[in-house]
Amino acid sequence: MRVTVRFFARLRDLAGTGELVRDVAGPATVQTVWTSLVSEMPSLGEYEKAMSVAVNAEYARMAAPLREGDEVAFLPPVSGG
Amino acid sequence: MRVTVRFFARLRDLAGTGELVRDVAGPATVQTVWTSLVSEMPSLGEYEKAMSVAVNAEYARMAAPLREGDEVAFLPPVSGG
Amino acid sequence: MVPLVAVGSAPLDLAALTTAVLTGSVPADAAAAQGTGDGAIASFAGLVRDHNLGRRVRFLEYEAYEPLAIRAMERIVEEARAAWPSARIGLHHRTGRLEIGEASIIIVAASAHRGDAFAACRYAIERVKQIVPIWKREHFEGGDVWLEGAVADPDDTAARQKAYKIACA
Amino acid sequence: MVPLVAVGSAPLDLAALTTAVLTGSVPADAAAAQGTGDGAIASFAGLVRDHNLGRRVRFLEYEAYEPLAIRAMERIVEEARAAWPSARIGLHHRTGRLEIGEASIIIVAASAHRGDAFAACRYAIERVKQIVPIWKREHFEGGDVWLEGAVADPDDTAARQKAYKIACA
Repeated sequence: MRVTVRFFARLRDLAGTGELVRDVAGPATVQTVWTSLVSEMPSLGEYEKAMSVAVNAEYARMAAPLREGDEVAFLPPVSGG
Repeated sequence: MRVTVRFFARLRDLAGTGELVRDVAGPATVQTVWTSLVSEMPSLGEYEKAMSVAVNAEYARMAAPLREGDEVAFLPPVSGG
Repeated sequence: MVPLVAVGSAPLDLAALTTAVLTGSVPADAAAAQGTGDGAIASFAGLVRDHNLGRRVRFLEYEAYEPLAIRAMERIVEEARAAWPSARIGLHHRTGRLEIGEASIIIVAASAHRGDAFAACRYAIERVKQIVPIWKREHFEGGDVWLEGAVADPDDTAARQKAYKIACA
Repeated sequence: MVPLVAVGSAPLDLAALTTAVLTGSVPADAAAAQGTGDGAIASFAGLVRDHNLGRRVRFLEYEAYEPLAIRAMERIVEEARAAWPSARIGLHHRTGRLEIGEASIIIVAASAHRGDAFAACRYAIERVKQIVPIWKREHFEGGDVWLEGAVADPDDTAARQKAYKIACA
């Protein structure tokens, strides 16, 4: 299945893009996608312990299952205000 | 000596005026003036225990001495804000 | 220039007071204190409510002993500066007849960080209610009454401590 | 109408947000909630400072995951309403390039009494820094860096309690 991946802030810089599309074999979770991305771009790995994720613009857990067409976002620690 | 007396808020209503002039024999304190005013207008007396006073627009004590031309103000509990 | 402390019958202007606090109200200050180190502004406005103690309020009337009110407010500015050296505050109080929804007081506190700005702002309104010689007469449906709160005593350290604790809690 | 929650690149307008909070941002609300029971407004503005951690800041750049940021801010509005039922808040966050002295966030809290208004306002800024997906990139003299604060987790009850304690202290 095909999912859209979004990166923000420094994760976007590390990935070199704010958005990309990946085909993953189902059943897949956020973790599946993340693991695949880190093997592709190892520098992302430093965020694994200090990151939030969202699916379709709702906060989610790494174990959240994904469906065709989902948007998965990887978020560094926030610094708004 | 001559002093100006000022009343505010409900004390002004009770006194029927916001300002009056009194001649008092020196040496006089704020207390001297107040005692004389209460004997003249007994309804003011209820404020003796819950009142602030000022001399020449500075907070003062009842024992503060007065001089010719001073402005003495009697202030009910405040309710600004 | 808009002064940092004012008492008068004109409607209050939060934006103007904010600018005064950020830039310094005295022209000579403006060059030195551009306010560019300020990361936080906390503001407060007190509004006339349409009811109080079960009464339907028609309007309020505020009376001030103006020269002493200005001095008391300047004292509050100094107390806040002593307690939160990085914070600067301004406060304006309105007098005369105020309709429902109008602002009777505005306070602005600017500081490098939000904790000090909130604390200085909160401290200022608590102290206004303790020591500034201003009174409100409530005109409600069926009558009117002078409201009375605290016996003003700027030297009452217990009252001052109470305001400080509320601000820092 | 000005919405109670917004994220965007336009300069922030505290007066407009205050009106929205007082009158209700939805036209249908306006008749029911004229805001005439409100006796207090507490506001907060975060400003871009000219220095940070010893660096001379040139400007900031804010980036948001907008749909999630809006949802997180709406969540904060609901959390504040649950904690202080008499209080209503609005918050706007700016994105894009911000110069020194410009406001990155404004928050307005209205309530019958000042205690709830101050608490709801303070709570909101603490929660923004915990859970709203917005990031600032600091452009300083000599480089730039993404600032990172809290790992956003709206279900982290310890973080929420911390914000509540700071607000109510």
